[in-house]
Amino acid sequence: MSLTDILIQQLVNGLVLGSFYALVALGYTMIFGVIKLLNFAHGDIYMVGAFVGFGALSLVSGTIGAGWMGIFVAMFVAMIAVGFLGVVIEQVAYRPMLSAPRLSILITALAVSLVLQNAALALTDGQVTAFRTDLGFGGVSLGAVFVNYTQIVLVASAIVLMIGLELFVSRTMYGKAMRAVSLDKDMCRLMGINVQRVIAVTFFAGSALAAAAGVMAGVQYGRIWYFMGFLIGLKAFTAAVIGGIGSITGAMLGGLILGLLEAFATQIPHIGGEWKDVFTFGVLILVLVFKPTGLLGKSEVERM
Amino acid sequence: MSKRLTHLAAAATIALAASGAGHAQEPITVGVQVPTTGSEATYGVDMKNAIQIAVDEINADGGLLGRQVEILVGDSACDPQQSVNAASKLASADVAGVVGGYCSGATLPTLKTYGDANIPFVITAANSTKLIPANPGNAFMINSTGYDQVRKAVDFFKSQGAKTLAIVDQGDAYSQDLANLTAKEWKKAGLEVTVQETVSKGEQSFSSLVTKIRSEGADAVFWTAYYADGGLLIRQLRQGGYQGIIAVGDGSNSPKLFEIAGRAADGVYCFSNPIAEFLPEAKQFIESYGNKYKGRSPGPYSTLSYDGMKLLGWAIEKAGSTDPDAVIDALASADGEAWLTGPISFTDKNTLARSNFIILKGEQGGWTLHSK
Amino acid sequence: MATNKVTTRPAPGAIERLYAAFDDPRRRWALYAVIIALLLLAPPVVGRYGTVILTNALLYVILALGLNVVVGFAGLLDLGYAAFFAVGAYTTGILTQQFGFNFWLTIPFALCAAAIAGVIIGGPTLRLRSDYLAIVTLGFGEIVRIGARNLEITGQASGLTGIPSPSVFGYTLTGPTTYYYIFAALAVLAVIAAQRLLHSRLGRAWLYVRHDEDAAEAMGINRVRVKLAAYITGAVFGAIGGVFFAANLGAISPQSFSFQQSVLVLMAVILGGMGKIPGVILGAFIVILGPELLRDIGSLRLLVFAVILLLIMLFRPSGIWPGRRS
Amino acid sequence: MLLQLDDVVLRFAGNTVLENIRFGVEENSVASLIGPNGAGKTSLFNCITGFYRPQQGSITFGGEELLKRKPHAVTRLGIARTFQNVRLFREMSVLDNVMAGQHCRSRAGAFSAILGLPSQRAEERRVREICEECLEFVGIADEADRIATNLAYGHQRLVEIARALATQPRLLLLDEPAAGLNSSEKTELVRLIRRIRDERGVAVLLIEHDMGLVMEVSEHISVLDHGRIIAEGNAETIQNDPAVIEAYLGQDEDELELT
Repeated sequence: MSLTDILIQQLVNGLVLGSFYALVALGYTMIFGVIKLLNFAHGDIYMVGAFVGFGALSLVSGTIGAGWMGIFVAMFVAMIAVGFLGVVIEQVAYRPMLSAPRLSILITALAVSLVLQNAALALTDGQVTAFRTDLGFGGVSLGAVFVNYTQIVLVASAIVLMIGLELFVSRTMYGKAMRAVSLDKDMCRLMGINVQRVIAVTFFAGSALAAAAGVMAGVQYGRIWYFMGFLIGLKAFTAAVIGGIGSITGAMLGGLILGLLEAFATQIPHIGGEWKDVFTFGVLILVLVFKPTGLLGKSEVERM
Repeated sequence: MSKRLTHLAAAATIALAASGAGHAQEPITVGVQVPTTGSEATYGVDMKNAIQIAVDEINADGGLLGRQVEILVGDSACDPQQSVNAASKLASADVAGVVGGYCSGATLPTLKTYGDANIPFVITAANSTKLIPANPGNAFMINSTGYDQVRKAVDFFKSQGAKTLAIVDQGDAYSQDLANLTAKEWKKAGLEVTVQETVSKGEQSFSSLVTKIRSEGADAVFWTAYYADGGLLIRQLRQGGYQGIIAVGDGSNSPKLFEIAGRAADGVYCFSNPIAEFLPEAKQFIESYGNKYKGRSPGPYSTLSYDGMKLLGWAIEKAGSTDPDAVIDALASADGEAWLTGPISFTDKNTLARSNFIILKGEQGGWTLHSK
Repeated sequence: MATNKVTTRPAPGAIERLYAAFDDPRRRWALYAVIIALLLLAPPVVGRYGTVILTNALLYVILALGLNVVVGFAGLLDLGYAAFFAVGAYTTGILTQQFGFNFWLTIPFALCAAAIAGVIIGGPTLRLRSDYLAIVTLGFGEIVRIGARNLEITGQASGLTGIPSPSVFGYTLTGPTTYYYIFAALAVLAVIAAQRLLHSRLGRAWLYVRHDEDAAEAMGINRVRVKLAAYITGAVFGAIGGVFFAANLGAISPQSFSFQQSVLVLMAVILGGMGKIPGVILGAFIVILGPELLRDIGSLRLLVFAVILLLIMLFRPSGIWPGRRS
Repeated sequence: MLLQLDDVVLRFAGNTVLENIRFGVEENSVASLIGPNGAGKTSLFNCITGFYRPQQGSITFGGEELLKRKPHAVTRLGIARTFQNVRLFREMSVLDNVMAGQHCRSRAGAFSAILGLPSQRAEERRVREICEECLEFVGIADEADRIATNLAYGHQRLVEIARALATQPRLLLLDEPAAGLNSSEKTELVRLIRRIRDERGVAVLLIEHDMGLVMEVSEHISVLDHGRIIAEGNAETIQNDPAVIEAYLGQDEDELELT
């Protein structure tokens, strides 16, 4: 492979990886926007999404097969089901805690994450589950650069979902209310906005996007397991922070940047490979310390 | 009070006498240290089942030293701390010996526990070379060690005409040890390791690694770790357009590899310990296993575990007692004793004196025997 | 918060009565005597296996008390506590095994290394929002684990084996019972240290900062410095645990310092009751003995723990141990 | 002047909250800052105590520049404050609350606490005595062991003042100390403020809406409106200043406490 080929191939790899990160990062950022909570369970929601998608695909594959048709049906089912799961988690675990000390709600979020993770562990006995589809390994070759059809469709779906979210936030009542709630909750209450419902809708949307990403991961990688949400949860959080937490465009941007960073870092001796995760966490810490508002986040009033 | 006790004792004696003289004494307890929970539980349960079959056979033949044998399971969960707990549990139960040991990283700290308690330990799966220097002398490895696998692998890659090699491990004791040793041997042969990488357990995307392997060029890729992520790497190597040889170590010997990798696993080679399906001697074992554990196949380490139990039984009989020192001496004296996996004798480091590795090849969703 | 604490409580249960005994200075000493006696007599009663499990529980008492300084006293969520545990264990492992140090000589080095690690992670990050801090500590924990896995000096994934057993006056310390008593002594020292810290200038400052950072600042308390002190203190507790953990097992590997380990210690702190020393001790015992007792339910046991943790947070966020009555 | 502000400007997101504030408090005096809600009084307090960082100007205290200092450093220099809405440390006793004030006047660290060194024990005793004296001074010594947040509201305010006094300040900033107090408690408060000045030699600067109290206790009054000082002087001057009357008349009825 020539250097250009390598760069283009890694660019493609980074974009694919980045679109996964971006979808999960969106949920982090939206939920953080409305209730200022770092939802530790978000990565596990992604994992649950993958399993629900797997279940749905197994059910429908008998009738419509496990091709793209079946996959999109499964993805839709997973998004709806997991969206509601997100709402349930919000209502049961987070809502009673909103006025509690910050430490309590953070630990609650961690507890939700552990419950989801260990429930999946108990159900699967800790085994990996093969996510089988009818998709082939075919793709497009441009010289030495090779792009899989699956990758193309997945990235396209991710883009469609992100555009959909952007439209939802900028055009619909709920979307506008969501932005208003993230600015000033009390003022929204005074204005007659049903804040609780806006929060619920935000959880639904964020969780549904994570579920979509989970199903895509199953399709792309062919394997799902109970712990799959841990690492991507951390990385998506990193992506959200890079982009500026609370900013939706920032989350997408952060996801892509992180995906590209990781892809190119692999090629650099001593940074890639075994040190890759250290590199990612290092980026996270540096961004938090030197530019906690990220690329597109708004700074809070300077105090102290 | 005492009268009643005498009556009870008398009744018990009669009952025992009726059921045969062999039962007159307390049973011999053998410890089984395997993961029965956690991600490696499948292998662990297979191993435990195989040991149970061996014990059943021993008991049917009248037990050991005229006593029946029973097993006590300690769950190592493939985790160092849990396995030390499990080992202490077995040690405190005064077991005559321990069979098992899966996951080198989790087996390593238990060597000290069994060493301190002076309990004979027959290791039937774990084979990292790091175990060898840590062995206080009471442990015996009946699986070929990493050295043997490395030799097998290097010879194989050379025979396939490979000049450049990419090695990928998963950052655990077993796979990293195997990867480092292979790299060393490969370089010693004057050949080039173009990529050597560690990936995190549970990593999903290997696409940039695949690109790196393709750009650095490698005639063969050797995955030294377990099937769960190995299947993923194989799939993505083929998806990403890699066309060279792919081989995996014994930790990836699982049918699940084919489920995850799909068609991409066809043509993949696997260095494996002797597994039941390719051992003519194991026909009967497979049958008993299938009968006793409905719907399960024996899995990769069960024949070794069966042999491990048989070997311990043989050593106890030879020692004529369960005295640990005598049993350890007897184990060390094994000279070509054979059950399912071939003759067992030990080097002075208590490792198997010969290599037992075979090479399998993936074909249409399953393994076939490529060469012995 | 404070007001609903004093509203009518249910009739005193066992824990309440035990708690009341702790609250009464005269009975407290009797209770301490009973606890020490139980600690001394346990090994012959519970046997070898029981001794090993209890040793483990005592190790967790030390770790949980250390994390409690960070989480319970200072109110900082640390999700990478295992990193400090690792720093202690690896410092001792490397110095004894590769540089031939005497075990006892490694202890000051381990403590310094942990304190430095505490400054490195705490220094730049303690100004951050608490949730950012939590995730940064998680990242830091992973960095330490991955570093240990990749570096030659830490023995990579296999870790370090053959760490020599320490000796005192020519008597080599080996065997489960010896280590049980070592950890029992360390745990008692840790409890005393935690108790003294809580009732000191620094201990009060942690509580002030936890309850109201601004008011604490206004009272002349340098919150960053006080938090850093909490971090370093917690790190030192963790390192002491790690040092003796390494000596006890004789072998350490990155697997022992995973995120799950950090979570387990955190669970001990939260289940028992953040900031309450007897509660944290109880939590440590529950976290270690619970899984042993629940072994029969296999992989469900972690789920049981997770659910209990969630229920505690929702219905009794102050933990099992009762709160202070006014 | 003990405290001197010169040309202080504070802006938040483009809005000017404080504009060219020039203002001073004399040693051993009681001064007041009044003005309608939202005039910027508490912001001014926050600037002095280091919680807000003004964009320009200078604030000196006994000749030391405060502007670049963190709140805790300002307190160490000798400025203590209370909060508009009482901020006591929950779940802690009254004495423990007051002991917060002595933190910056003591030094024992983790090491000496764990070892229980004699120096640390002596320091603990001294801190305790000073804080008990502060409680004695404000008149709630008998409540030292109660949980602070369970006290009557008026007493909670006193705990806050005792806590501030425990920092051994030269200047005490009181943010609406009379809010929520009944008339007899207010009388007590006036006495307490005078005693703080006379017996402890501490200058007091207060923000207060109760004009009666302000006029009674203050030697110097400054009126803040829309971020500017619109009038300064003693009680009489202020009461007759047309700009002040204008500022207050523009307010809601319940703000018309100017008598």
